[in-house]
Amino acid sequence: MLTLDEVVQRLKEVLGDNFLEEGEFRGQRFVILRKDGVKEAIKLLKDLGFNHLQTLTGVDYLRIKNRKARFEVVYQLYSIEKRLQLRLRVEVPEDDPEVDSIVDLFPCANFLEREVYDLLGIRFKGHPNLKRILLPENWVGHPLRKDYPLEPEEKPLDFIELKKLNEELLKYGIK
Amino acid sequence: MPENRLSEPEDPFLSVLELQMGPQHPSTHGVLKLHLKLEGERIVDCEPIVGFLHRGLEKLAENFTYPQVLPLTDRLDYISAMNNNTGYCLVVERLLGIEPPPRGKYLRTMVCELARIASHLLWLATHALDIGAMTVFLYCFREREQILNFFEEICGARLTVSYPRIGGVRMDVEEATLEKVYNFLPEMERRIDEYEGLLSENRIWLERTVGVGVITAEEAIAYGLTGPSLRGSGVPYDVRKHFPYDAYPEVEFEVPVGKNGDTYDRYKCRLQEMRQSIRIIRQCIEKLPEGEVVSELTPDLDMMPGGRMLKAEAFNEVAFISFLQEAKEIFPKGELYSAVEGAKGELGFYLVSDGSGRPYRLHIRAPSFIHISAIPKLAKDHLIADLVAIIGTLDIVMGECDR
Amino acid sequence: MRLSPTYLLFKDLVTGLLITLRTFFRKPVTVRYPHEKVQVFPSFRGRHAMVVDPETGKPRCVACLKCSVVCPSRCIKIEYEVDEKTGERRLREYILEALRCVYCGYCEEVCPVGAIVLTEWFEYSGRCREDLIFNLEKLVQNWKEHVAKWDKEFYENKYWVLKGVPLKLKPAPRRMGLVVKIKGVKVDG
Amino acid sequence: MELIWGKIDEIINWARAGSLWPVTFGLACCAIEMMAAGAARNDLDRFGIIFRASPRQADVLIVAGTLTYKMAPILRRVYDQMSHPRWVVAMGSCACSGGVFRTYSTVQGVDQIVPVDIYVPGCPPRPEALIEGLLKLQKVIKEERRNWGPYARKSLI
Repeated sequence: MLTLDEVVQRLKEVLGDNFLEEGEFRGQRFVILRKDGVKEAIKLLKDLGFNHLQTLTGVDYLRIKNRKARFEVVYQLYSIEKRLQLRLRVEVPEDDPEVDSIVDLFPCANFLEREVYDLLGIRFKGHPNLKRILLPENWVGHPLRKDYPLEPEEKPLDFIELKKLNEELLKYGIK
Repeated sequence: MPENRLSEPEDPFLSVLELQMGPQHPSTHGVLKLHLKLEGERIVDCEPIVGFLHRGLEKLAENFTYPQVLPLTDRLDYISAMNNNTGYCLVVERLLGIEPPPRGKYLRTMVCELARIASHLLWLATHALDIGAMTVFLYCFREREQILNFFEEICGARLTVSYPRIGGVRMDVEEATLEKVYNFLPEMERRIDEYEGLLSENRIWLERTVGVGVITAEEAIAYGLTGPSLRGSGVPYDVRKHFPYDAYPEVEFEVPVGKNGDTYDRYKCRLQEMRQSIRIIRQCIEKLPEGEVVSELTPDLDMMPGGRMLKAEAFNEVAFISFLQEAKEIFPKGELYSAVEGAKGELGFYLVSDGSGRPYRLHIRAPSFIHISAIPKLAKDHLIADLVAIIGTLDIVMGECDR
Repeated sequence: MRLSPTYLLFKDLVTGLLITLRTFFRKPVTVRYPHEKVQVFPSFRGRHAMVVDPETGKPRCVACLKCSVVCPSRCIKIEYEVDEKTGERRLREYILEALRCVYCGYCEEVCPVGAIVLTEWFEYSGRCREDLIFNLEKLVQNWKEHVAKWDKEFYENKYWVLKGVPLKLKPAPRRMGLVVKIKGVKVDG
Repeated sequence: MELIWGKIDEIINWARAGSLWPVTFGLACCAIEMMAAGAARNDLDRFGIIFRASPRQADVLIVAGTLTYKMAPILRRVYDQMSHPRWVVAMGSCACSGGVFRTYSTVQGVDQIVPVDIYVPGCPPRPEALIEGLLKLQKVIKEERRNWGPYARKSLI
């Protein structure tokens, strides 16, 4: 029977330099990796039986002091048969926000990676269709970054056009 | 061959036709848009386009205190708001180390299961309506109204309940209401029999659902399906069993699984799940312990978000200077993931706390979002008419998908 | 399957038709609103109202701004003045944008004196936005309209004194319970 | 002359108010309550209000739910497709004013892009509240004068 300790040990052996840290918070184990080792690590974990990608997301650590990398991509993996849960946190620096895509391993990562790209601006290398998913394609900026305001002053251009059209029509009493 | 014809007209059955379905379409269950590539009626390729209901909920949550985020989670999967609330409460409880009192746990389990029944009823109603059974739509809404009436009696709202609270539930339920719910259960069981009588053997229903949208167990896991959509393929993965929360470890229930992984099996699974929910509610009411419903450690609704300035919406300049406190860590730092079995599937919350009273980052793992990414796989080589059944069988809610 | 006796004898269709036939003879569930009164349960979160003290006839609000702070949609704006001698706050204006409100009930739950309530009224659609921005006067009017239809002697909101919640979590004035006497007090409106 | 116009107005308005066909523009939570309003318990058919899926055959646009910037052009397109006369009901807080979602992607009220006749508050409103709003709309229609075409209102009065 595989235990979580063994899994983390295996990861450490295989990844070498790319393995940074391991830890636990509230009973949930996590490991922190360098971004070069993502694909290798997830491939290994998938072979070990972690077949369910619970979630994939990104975090912007702009406001937290004493951090080397600004972004972080989080992979939450679970093994349905062995009931083991492990979280991979991958550090992504601001100047080169690009991580290897894992769509070929987990097809469900397709939309999740697009979402991270859309909202945080982290690119995924090898993604088949990396474009905006939640926001319109002509949107400027990445809203979940901490330096993006909650309510920006400027509105999208096509919306301003619609608003003008509506006001003009109402002026002539056309409903 | 006459000379004046320049070229043969293209065979319409060989050329690929592109079709935009939605976002304003009656059978896409909200504002889902599908970019279809068709060969005649057959779907060659399909690309779902989502985001028409993206409201910036995750960004908004970063600007709210922990209790204030709770009403936002109602608007995720608005059909079973109780499950969303519970999921959010659980993640904050785990962060703060609060344990709800037993009565609170049981009440939460009870309302969650009621919400699950309501959600499955709505799913059955719309799914049947899409396929062509109008009667089931009317019948399902009849029972759903009764459940919503219970919600209204318990907490004063029908859909967006905000009833669970960090560390328990908001208030106690009257004895009379509990009795009403208890008396409703046998009736509900009879009604489920009725739906099965109308649909399970109906030849039209069978022809529209059996063998449509088949997905094997391995593929279903790889595509991230959870909840009844996964269990229809025969994988008994249920968050209530794998990561037990609230009163679920103390009640008995089974996880129904299907065999073939087609639309009909998922339909069967959901109906069985409704019966199991009734079983859970019955046990909850029978075993309901006495006592308080919310933990003493729960944060106040008007808690200070420590460290950051809070702007009271007042005209006066003097408004609450006392709110501006020094940066202070009132909560533990860290990040954690916790999931509940929502009506649609695994509803996960990934919370990053920086020690202040607001979530630093709240990511919601929405089952609908991931289910939609599996539509191209399910819909391939089916007809357009079957696409309606496939969208219906995944039970998607756009509010949750786009957040 | 197509040659099975149940298929040939239309058993599946007959079962379904029998179920619909049975429902045909049941009592209809349709509530004939607006001719029939709809049963709205107590503490339904509907139209907002400002509770008026029956003795003094003044709004109960003490301008503590708790509701304004706790409101997730930030729809409450309060204007007040401070009495220079006593330091007491006096309410000048209370603006509630009902169109922004999400009816979560947080305001009535945190209010220490039970001033703002969500009443059981739900029929108040308007023709323009201004119809649904309630100021103090309108909120008091809402309360009077609500009280005029109230048939019990006391008004008590479920959210004022939450049942089953530990004493520690309740604000001090509400530990004893809050009720408003209605009957026997002259109500105009 | 005024009397005849008045009579004609009355007949036309009576006919219009008696058969309001709303197009279902369900966006979010309110769409569920809109469906509930059309279902067994609060039967909307009693008032001659029958949901149509196509905007070409509809008179009323019920905007039920949050409108985002991505969806706004589509709402306008659906509205433009409707034939005259047409009315708009904004249902729920999000449609009326953006509600709790004061964010980068939410339109703060549909009245910025289409003219709204009735605002139904609530989050979401009860089905009865929607019915009340629609009944109020019927009253509004009955009060209309010389609304016979898209440009009639300006040219005749």
